[in-house]
Amino acid sequence: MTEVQKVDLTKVKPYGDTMNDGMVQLGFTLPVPAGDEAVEAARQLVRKMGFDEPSVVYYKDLGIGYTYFIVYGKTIHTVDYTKIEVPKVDVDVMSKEEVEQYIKDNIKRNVVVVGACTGTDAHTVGIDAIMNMKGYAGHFGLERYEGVEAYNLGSQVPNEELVAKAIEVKADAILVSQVVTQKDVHIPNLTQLVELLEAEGLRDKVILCCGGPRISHELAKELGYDAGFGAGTFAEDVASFIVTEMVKRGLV
Amino acid sequence: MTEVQKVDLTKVKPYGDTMNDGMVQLGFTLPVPAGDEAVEAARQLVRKMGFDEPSVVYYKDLGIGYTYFIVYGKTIHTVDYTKIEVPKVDVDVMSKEEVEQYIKDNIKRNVVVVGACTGTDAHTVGIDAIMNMKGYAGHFGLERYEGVEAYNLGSQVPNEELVAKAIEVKADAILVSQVVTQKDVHIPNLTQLVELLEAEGLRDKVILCCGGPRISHELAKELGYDAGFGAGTFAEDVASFIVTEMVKRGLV
Amino acid sequence: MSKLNLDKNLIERSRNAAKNIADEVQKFIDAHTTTSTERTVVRLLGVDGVDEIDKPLPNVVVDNIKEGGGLERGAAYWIGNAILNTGLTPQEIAEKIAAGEIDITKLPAKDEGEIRETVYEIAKKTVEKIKANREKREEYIRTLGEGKKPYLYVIVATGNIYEDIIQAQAAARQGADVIAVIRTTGQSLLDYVPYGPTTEGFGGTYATQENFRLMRRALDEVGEEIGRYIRLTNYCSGLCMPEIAAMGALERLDMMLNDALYGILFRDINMQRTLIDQFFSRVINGFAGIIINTGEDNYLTTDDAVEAAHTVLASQFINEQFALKAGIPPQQMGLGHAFEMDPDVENGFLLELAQAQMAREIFPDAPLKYMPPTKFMTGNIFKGHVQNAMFNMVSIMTNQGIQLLGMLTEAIHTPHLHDRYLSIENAKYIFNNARSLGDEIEFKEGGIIQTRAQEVLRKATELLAQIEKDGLFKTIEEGKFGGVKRSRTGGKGLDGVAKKDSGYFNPFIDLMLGGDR
Amino acid sequence: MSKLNLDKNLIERSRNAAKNIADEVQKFIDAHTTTSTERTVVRLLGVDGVDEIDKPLPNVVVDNIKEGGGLERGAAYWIGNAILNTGLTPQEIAEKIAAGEIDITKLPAKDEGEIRETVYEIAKKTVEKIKANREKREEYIRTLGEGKKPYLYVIVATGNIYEDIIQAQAAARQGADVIAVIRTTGQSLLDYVPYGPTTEGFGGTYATQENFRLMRRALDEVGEEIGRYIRLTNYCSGLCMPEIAAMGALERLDMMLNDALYGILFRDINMQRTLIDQFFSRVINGFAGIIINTGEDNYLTTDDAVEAAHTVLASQFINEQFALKAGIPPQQMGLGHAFEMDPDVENGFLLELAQAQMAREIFPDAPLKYMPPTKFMTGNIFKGHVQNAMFNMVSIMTNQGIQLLGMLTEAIHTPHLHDRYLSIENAKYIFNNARSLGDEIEFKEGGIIQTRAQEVLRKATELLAQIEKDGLFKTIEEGKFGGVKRSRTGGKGLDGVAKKDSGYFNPFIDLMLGGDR
Ligand code: B12
Ligand code: B12
Ligand SMILES: Cc1ncc(COP(=O)(O)O)c(C=O)c1O
Ligand SMILES: Cc1ncc(COP(=O)(O)O)c(C=O)c1O
Repeated sequence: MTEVQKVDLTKVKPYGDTMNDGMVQLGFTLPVPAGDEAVEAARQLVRKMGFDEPSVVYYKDLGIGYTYFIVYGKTIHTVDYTKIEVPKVDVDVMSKEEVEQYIKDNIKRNVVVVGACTGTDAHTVGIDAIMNMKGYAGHFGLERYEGVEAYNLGSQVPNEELVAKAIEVKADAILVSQVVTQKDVHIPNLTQLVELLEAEGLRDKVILCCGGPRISHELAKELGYDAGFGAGTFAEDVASFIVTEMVKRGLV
Repeated sequence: MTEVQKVDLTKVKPYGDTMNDGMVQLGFTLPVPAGDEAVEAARQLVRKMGFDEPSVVYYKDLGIGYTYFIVYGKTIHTVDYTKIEVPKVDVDVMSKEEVEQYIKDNIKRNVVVVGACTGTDAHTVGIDAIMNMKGYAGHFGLERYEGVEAYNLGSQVPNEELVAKAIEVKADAILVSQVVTQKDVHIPNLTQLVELLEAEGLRDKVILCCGGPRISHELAKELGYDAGFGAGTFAEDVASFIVTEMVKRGLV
Repeated sequence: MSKLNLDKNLIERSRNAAKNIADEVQKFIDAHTTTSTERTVVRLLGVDGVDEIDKPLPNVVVDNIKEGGGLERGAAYWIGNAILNTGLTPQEIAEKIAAGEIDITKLPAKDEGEIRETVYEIAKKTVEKIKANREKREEYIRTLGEGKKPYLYVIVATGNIYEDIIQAQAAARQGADVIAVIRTTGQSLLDYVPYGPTTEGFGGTYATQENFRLMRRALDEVGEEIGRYIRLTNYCSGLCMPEIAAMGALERLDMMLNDALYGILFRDINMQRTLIDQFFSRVINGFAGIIINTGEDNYLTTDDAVEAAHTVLASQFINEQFALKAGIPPQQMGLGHAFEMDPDVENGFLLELAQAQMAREIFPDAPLKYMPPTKFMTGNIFKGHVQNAMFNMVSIMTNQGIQLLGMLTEAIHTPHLHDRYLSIENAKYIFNNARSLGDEIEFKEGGIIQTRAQEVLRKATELLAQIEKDGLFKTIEEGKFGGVKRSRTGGKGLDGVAKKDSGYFNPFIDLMLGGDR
Repeated sequence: MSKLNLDKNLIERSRNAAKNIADEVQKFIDAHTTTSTERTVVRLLGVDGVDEIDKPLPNVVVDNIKEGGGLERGAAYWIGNAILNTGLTPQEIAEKIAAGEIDITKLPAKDEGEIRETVYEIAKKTVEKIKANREKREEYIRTLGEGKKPYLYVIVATGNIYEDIIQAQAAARQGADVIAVIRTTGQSLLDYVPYGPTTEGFGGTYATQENFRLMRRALDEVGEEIGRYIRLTNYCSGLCMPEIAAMGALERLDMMLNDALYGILFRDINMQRTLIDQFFSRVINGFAGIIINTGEDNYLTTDDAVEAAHTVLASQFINEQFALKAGIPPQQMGLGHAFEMDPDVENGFLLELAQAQMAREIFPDAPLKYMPPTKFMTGNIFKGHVQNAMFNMVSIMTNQGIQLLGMLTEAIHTPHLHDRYLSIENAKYIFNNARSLGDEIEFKEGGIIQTRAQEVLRKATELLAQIEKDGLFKTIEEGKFGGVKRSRTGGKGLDGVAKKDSGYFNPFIDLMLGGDR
């Protein structure tokens, strides 16, 4: 009697109620009118994605000759989980107190941090969570760290203004928050900041981080940042990175 | 100034908020523990399906080292809608009165129909909707049709019993309902009925239909049925098919 | 205090009528036994296992008795007699019957008094064991604690008990309080209970004693880990009502779907057979501290939830009386009802609220089993998730006891791992976020809600009065429940019914109903 | 009749305090004008279009006035004077200014009485046109009918007006009653209004008069088709409050997001500037029969919804007074509030219910604008859909007026076509299925719900008393709303503020506030 199939981590497949059944739920709209042909179009599309037994369990005309579909199918694809390597911010996260001690021991002066929500973005709650006294979910923000001098410029700050401020206060680190990502509006904005810093000859002299709910470390690196922080970040995550990176790069 | 892109029906793609953005929502579980590697596994899997910019918008540990994901991505696949042909039950659906008249005019005797929910399946609501007096959603069932002699054998009827009854009453048509499709339990059951009828030399002498929420005409044909009826079928759909098919095949 | 202004008089009249209806049927029950009832006795006397063609030994024994024309006297008598003749244990006797070495009705008849004494001796041990299980459950609840009501009840149904275990443990960690292992399609029509651990079922997993044991162990394990006793449910409707009840009692299940009417209407099981079986199954459930779940909710899958609401209530009244007769206290009566109205009904939510509150007030001590929307669920999983949310709202607003969680994929497949997670999350959110809403709101005097509840009660009272006149059998023949007609002699299992003779005895009914509970 | 047992005294005290607060600010407002206010006058006198570098002509005119040091006297004066000097229309004058052919403040000064007369003549025509729009709306509603309250309000936000139209028509067919075209990020900080139809925006579409016109036409079309008047909403907070109000009045918009406090707190717009602008914008909205939507809901995105509930109420009281001063009747006050508590709060649903009911009772005639959960929405679209369902429940239980539908993908992207469909379906289901629930339930005397509402009212009264003492400016400086601090001279747009001189006049305020409405 077979009990249950074990996971083969080199060939991981979605699981519905049986190992490797490959079950996936999909939802999408096609710009074709509801009907049998639309259903078939949905099934063909899903087959092209590598699904067996595509089953359109629901469809609905959306009022303009477009049709919404809910589909289940069994994917043929697998992933080799054993080969996965995720670029991660490479730092042991310290507590607030540990960061403070680390600054005392290794930097021996105030660390200056400038942050802002840049471009047209007005979502300050994220950067406030990292920088303001109050912090977020019980984790104090950088303003409250001994040995950190934090300037939060707020919302809709032009990159130029941010760089000017960084120069003015001799910032060790710059923190940028980007929440609006519709039509990738954050990409040119983030890129322009790097270019500005390079033009000013500043890029190597600061630790440059960005964050936001759709920001990954991977993306940040691609765009020329030192690190990127996503949803659920706390001040200590970025503080730990800044101080260890400063020491690593001899920016103390 | 471009207004909006028009649909290219030869290359239909999913629509989120812009023509051809390819946006699709997916939900699935992978048998790997929640964490950055799991998220990356999900993204890789979805990439293999042909999605650009896969974005894991939610994931959750399910308590046993498996992780549930909600993902959005932009598919690269398209479908040629102009080439789609769907096999359909080939009949002009008549109203109850028209069917009755058709029988009078063309068959000139009672049409005998035997139906059942077969195998281990006990979901009679569907077959009752088609056969019983009361019908479904305001559409009377076959029992109420003048010129139709309807026998509804109810639930969990073995194929053998159904065939025996069909022989006994000299059925013109056999209607089978299959609602439970878990692990494809309906396939062998439907197949066995065809084999039984062939063994009895009856297959050509009856109109054989099946139905149920997961039955398509396509599947029915594959399994050797004359027609298949899915969700939302009414008695007149199947009645129209039976009577025209009887005439077409000279079974009057 | 009634929020609905229900007429106490009508409630009392209904209850009385139901009592008379049950009394009438009980007379019939008391005069009869069935093959499954006797197989249960055999099991409880210690017989288990299968013969070489996988036929369960309890079936082997009772078939042997039946062939010998001895069913009327009851298996307890024949086993007692065989023990006195052979000095063997019941299990050894069963094995010898299987081997063709004993023909149990052909052994010389011993003294009846001695037979009883011998059998009671063995029976008492089993009864003690079941009692110990009950105490074990109570201790677990005392030490581990349990979830708040309404209990979050989910099903697993992979077909493979080991896969079920994984899914059950996941559900418990996610917050489920009760796990039901749905049976494979068709098991309720089997006239025997399969044996051993099983890994293949369709839309469900075989109910076997070994599967019960495996799942019980897994749930105890996870319950200890998360610090909450996890209840286990299975199904003892069908052709083996009392046998599965016995297995459940022995393996410390906590709830059992248990309803003769369900079997009659939805499985076409013969009404005589299953009503007799039901009695013994309920005696066992009652004694074992198992909460029964009745099946009135099903009526609304074949009948209309607005029009047929009173049939649910009437049936609950009858089920209550049948339960009382079998020694089941109100605290173990998980009377069934359901949220099954067409979501397009204007103010349907108010009607559901009215009915749920009505059930709550009429059966104040029963941990009502509240069933989710199923019939009007569609492939639209998003809308379905909201329908389930509304169902959860009604439940928390009316203090239901057992919440069978709706699954967003109800119209599609038996639950996937994450379907269950999403449903548990849905219920946990709403139950917590609206925890005290039921205590906070009152209903307008003479409003839609009160009027609806009063109307349903009135109609139920009328229906019960009619049934009191016609008798339960005739009522079912007329299709008054669930819109399904069944004849008194039709359906499966009538051949397993026998009239008791004067020497008949069943030690377990005495032991479990009487004396020390 | 109050379900909440609210203290009438406290309500009255709050209202009085708010009136005093508004009176104080109004004194300041009455003494000042702004560039945007004057651009609005220019627009209403018939100037439209852009110059060759795409600068809107109203900006060209007012910049020319400002450079000439004439802002203090108001654009109406200068245009009137220019007409008398040149015999040209305001549009022709504007074009000549753009071409550098006229320097408007340098023309010889004509008789003030004549100037006024000339300008009033033109102004009256515009005012008539706006009145005709109001009547057209009323006629549509009379003939086509409109959706039941709460209105189903959804946003479109593709960035492309033509794509928006497709989505808006789809939404209307699915059941939406109100379509809001969200503005592109950043538009509220532009000190001009872009011109013409636009197809590129981020997270929203530019508010332009042509876009208004296109969408209005599309909604009239679909409204006639489906037999229901579809309301159109846009945004006139920001640096161009009155200009956009004017555009909306001219193109028959039906609702306008309109709140100086929102601009101050969430867009860092200078408080002096935007409070002055708000006055004129509200006069226009009021006269045009446009329902304003205020922005208190936003406070709960930066502050805690349980702790800061009273700040919402206090701000509503103030907004009510500002609206009354601008001639907006209660029926056009879509005061904002929101369902923004952490879904994990035990009995949070009860608190939300309390607050929604409280707002309903305190502002009985206002079509409250109720905002959905946003802050605690996550990528879990299934849970999100249920959060939205609970929000819909509260709304139907408390008779809200305008239901801004929550989107299950709130934490992910601006709505996809089917997201909107699913949300409309969610609301339609619940509003229909629980239609009369609000009339049916009462709240327990002294229970959680009543106590909560009373507490929030008490705190709001206290806060208003404090503001009455400190003044609104200081209160904002202290961060009492939304937890955001803004200084009196900080933020954008202060340079557009000017003190009126004694010759200042604005014909539209007289015409719209006084006389024939
Ligand atoms: C609150 C809110 C607002 C408030 C903002 C108030 C304020 N002062 O911040 C108001 C109401 C003003 C607003 C307005 C708009 N919003 Co808004 N808003 C939200 C909402 C509901 C919550 C965002 C939030 O506060 N999250 C909580 C914080 C704590 O999380 P966080 O930002 O992710 O930050 C954490 C991490 O990401 C990280 N982090 C973030 N930044 C940084 C930086 C660094 C250096 C580091 C280390 C870490 C870090 O750490 C933080 C703590 O863990 C979201 C929807 C949602 N539920 O997510 C929409 C949302 C973000 N908004 C959206 C939009 C489109 C708008 C508007 C543009 C709509 C419009 N056209 O009018 C406007 C305009 C705003 C503008 N110009 O930017 C969209 C964005 C879509 C997209 N993907 O691009 C969203 C997703 C809603 C939606 N579905 O449409 N919004
Ligand atoms: C009602 C119901 C029941 C009732 C059935 C009562 C009865 N007498 O029929 C009860 C409660 C008894 C029941 C039990 C079970 N059910 Co059930 N049940 C449902 C439910 C809620 C509705 C089905 C229904 O009545 N639909 C309404 C009818 C009118 O629609 P229909 O069947 O599709 O029929 C229409 C068309 O398909 C077509 N049609 C159907 N047959 C035919 C035949 C012909 C010839 C033609 C022309 C047309 C036709 O015409 C009809 C009218 O338009 C569905 C979930 C759902 N919402 O769909 C689950 C569902 C079908 N049940 C399911 C299961 C698993 C079971 C059980 C096996 C669970 C268990 N292990 O105990 C049991 C056992 C039943 C058994 N042995 O078969 C699963 C099936 C999963 C799958 N895909 O395989 C479902 C989907 C629920 C789930 N998610 O788990 N069930
Ligand atoms: C009372 C009762 N028993 C049993 C069942 C399960 O069906 P089966 O007996 O076919 O396993 C149900 C169905 O939900 C039920 O309500
Ligand atoms: C009152 C008010 N005005 C305007 C807006 C829109 O923002 P923006 O002015 O940036 O377009 C909002 C946001 O929801 C609001 O509440």
